[in-house]
Amino acid sequence: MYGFGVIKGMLVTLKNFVLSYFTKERLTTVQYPEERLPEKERFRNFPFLIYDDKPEDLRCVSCDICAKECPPKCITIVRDTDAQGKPLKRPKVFDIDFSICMNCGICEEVCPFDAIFMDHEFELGEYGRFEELNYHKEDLLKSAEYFAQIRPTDAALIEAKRRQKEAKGAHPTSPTPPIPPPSS
Amino acid sequence: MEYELKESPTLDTQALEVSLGPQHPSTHGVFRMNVKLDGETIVQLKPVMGYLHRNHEKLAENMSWLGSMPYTDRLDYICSMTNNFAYALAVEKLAGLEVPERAQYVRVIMAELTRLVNHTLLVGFLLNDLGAFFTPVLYAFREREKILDLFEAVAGSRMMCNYFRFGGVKIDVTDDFIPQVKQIIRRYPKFLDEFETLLSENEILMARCQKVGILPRELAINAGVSGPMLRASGVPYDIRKVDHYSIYDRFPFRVPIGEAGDVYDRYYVRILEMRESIKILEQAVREIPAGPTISPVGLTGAKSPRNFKPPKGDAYGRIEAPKGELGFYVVSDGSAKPYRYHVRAPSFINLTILEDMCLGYKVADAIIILGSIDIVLGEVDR
Amino acid sequence: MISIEEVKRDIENKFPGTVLTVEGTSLVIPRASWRDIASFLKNDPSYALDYLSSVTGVDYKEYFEVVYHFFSVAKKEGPITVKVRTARSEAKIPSVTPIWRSAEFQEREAYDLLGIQFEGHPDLRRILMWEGFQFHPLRKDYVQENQDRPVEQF
Amino acid sequence: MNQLDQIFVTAKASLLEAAEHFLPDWMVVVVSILVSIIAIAVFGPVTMMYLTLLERKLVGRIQNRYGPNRVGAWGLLQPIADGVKMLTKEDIVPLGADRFAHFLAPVIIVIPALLIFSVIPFGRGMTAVDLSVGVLLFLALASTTTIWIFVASWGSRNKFSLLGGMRSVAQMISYEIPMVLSIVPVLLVVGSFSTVRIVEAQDGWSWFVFTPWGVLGFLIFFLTGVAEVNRTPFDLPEGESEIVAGFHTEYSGMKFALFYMAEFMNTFSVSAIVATLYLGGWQGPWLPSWLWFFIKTYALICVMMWFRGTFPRFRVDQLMGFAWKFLLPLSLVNLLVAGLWLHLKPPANHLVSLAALALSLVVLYQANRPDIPKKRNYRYAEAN
Repeated sequence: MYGFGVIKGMLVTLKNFVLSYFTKERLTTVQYPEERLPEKERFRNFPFLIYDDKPEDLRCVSCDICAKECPPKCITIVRDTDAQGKPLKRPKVFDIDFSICMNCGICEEVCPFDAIFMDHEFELGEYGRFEELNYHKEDLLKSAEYFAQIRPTDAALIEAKRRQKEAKGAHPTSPTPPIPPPSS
Repeated sequence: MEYELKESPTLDTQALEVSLGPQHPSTHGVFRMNVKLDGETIVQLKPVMGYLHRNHEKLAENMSWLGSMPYTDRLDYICSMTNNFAYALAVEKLAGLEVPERAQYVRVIMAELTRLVNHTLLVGFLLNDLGAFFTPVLYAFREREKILDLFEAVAGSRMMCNYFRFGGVKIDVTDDFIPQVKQIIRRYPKFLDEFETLLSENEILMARCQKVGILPRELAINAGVSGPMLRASGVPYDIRKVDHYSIYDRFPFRVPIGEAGDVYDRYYVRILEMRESIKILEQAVREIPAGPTISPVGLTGAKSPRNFKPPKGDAYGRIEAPKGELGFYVVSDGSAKPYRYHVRAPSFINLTILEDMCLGYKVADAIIILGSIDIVLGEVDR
Repeated sequence: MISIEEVKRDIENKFPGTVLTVEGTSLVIPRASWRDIASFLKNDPSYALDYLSSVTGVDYKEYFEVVYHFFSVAKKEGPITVKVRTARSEAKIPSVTPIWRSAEFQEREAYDLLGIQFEGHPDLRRILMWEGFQFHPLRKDYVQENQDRPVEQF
Repeated sequence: MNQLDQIFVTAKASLLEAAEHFLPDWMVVVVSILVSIIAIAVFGPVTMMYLTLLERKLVGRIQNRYGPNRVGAWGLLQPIADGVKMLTKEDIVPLGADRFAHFLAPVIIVIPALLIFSVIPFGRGMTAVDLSVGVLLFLALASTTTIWIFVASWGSRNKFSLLGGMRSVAQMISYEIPMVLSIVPVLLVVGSFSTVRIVEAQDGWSWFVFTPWGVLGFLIFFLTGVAEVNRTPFDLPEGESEIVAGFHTEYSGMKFALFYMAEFMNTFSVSAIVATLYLGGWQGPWLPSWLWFFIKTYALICVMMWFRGTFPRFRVDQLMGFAWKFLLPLSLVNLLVAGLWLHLKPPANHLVSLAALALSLVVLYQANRPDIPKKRNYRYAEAN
């Protein structure tokens, strides 16, 4: 019968109209600043640098792997030197340009020292596009406790791995995790 | 196909040239159609693209093999999982990597969930092009949200998943993943029924979509049209069935085909495909084994991409992406960077016959024909 | 599924004088006879390669290579990979757009990004880059901005 | 009860009575006119503002959203915020536009929309002007909107606008005819063009919608009315997915708001006229008459919004086909049915007119059959 399909369609919208007052299933909008969705543990946004006890003790040894692997090349690392000009195993500059970063998580994946991880923080609005979004080492530092808090499962795994490594590290035979040779 | 501008003996008339796009509500992005109109009838249509071009292929030549993976997410940004899938498949072919059983199942589940996402959204957007005031789109979004939540829980991101790795997937699925997929499987048919009651038999939709934008079978094959569009023209060609890639030969699903090859067929074939996808999901969830999700050889690609150097040669990997045949042609010269990396983008090639389908129809029809092709400009322009 | 060697033998029987080579799983066809072989591959019932999936060009520094991936929808077979080579200085290849419509945009793309001229293409214009763009970005000698530049230079 | 019913009338009367003490007689007449004008001129835009809110809320719920709920409680201040935004926005006139026409169209398009309010009987004794040709005035004013839409589209010098304007003219002219024809049975039965007389004729429960010709007339008039005010599924002149925004593509700020205002006021007045002609206007038991009127009118408006939340848009040729091939013959048949109903004695008149109606519906359905889309069956490829 002509016209019947139209009426059936109207009944569907009427059903949705009525049910949107009664079921959360249909009314899926979340009133954002007041209500928030639960955070997923694996959610990744921008990277941060992790330190163990105090902010000077960065896990990062400035091996430059993440900077090389970063697809949009948003990481800049400059190795620190001591007074004699001997390179040290810590970064002097560690910049991540959040305006370029595309949250792919490859830096976290390739880091052999478990020093860089993806954050859950996403409210990062700024009024400028350039220097405001270029995060420096000091802005990126976060503690290991924070990491354990946002990602308990991963943190436990990594902690176990590190402890195992430390135990092995007591033996002089096992070297530090190998740095893959950079290819041209 | 040609359309003759009717000459009036008494009136001096002129075809009206309209540029639909690049800023137009219904071109699904920055796509432009230069249209010549006789009244409201289309006499000529020239697609213009490239506004979103970023030379994806050149970018890939400058980074490691894995480095392109997050960029494939941004090709067809609605179905990033299948884009990952096609790229991983091509590189696995090139490097001869084996994928563990569990990873295969996870891949299939992800690909089919992506198909659900894409087709639901497409139907919503098509209805928007038809002039419905966002209602179908928002119903589609409501359901898509559930699947995106799942992607976020597993891969860490809702749309830019970057989840597949050469020889497996990035990380095993979470513990509550399978129950949640089961919930979606339970929920989705109900939603589809409701969606169909709203749309499929609606006389306005039927009148608008039937006998519009007819694509004959031979032309469809010749023009390299793929995916649901090809099947709507009556060609039973599904790469999942033909190539048996991954583990698709284990799933007895059916391939719906249309007869008229018009917009309505394209719409309905997609609805039926979703129902088949749900069947695949049901079986995959039932059969998924335990085990590793990435092969130990593949781990070099994931853990230290600079050490991942596929042997010299080339490979073409293609999958049945929701939009059609998504192929990656990769050439390796034995180094850590691809020598050549080419994307055979389905929505780009499906656009080839846009003009043929639109000639002689009205402006409003051109819009829905474009909508039924299902293009995403990220993939067209690359 | 026909092996690539058989295809080679068949074509060489059909077109005496043409010399084909097999490289891996692909067939290298000389440029001069490509148009004839293409229509043979499409129309011959034993191949019926009615579906041209992908056309793309590769810059091998000494020469350009255009790679075609053929499938047969009718017989559900494929792929047959065909490569046609051309000199870099005068990059010209017969167009297959009159035989397979699907090549239309892909050949335009190859022309745009690699600068390969497809002879007999009905509408060979730039497609992705803008009109008036001078270069062909996928060529290996295309000068691009430094990828590994430090952040300060932005 | 009666007091409540006449509350607005008595308010005006007492105001005039107070004015009589210190104003000359002719001034009292002017004041009386001014009161009506001001009431309508304030009522129109306020209705429009809150109709936008109502629409957004309703469609929002249909689409499983909340709708506006940030400005004020339940978003009640949203229309005011929108108004402020519209007023402070930059007014952009395209370079090649006909500046005069571009300015004139949105200004004038509001006037007929407001004028229609003068003949609407809002309640018992609550008609601003009881014209003897009230319905005719409504028809005349409603169709002048087309001219200004076309002026706007021509003056904008934009191809999308032009297409929208042409669609609008074609659509309005086509739908005007079944619209007028669907009113004729009412006039036939009542014997007057006056809206007040028409309402009075539907005393008690004898609303015209309960007669055989009334049902059909109501449906035709309502559908053509929806088309007349460019609402979904007949919103081709501004079809945003095809021609960007149709005739108001090039308008911004307050000019755009004026178009919007005209559209919503027309929506209100068309619903009001439908309610007046077929649903008994302010007639109804228990509640005050003006409340009944608003209930009926808003119910019809809500149905229009429900349409908007559900339907896709027609195509140009289908739209025309619907008007000429279906609505026009049907409204002519309806005229005959109304004549039969009026001429014969009850109960024979109900039976005969119903039979005539059913017969003509069947004939029309059969005649339109080739154009009716069919459901399809789909098959699956064999497994391989």
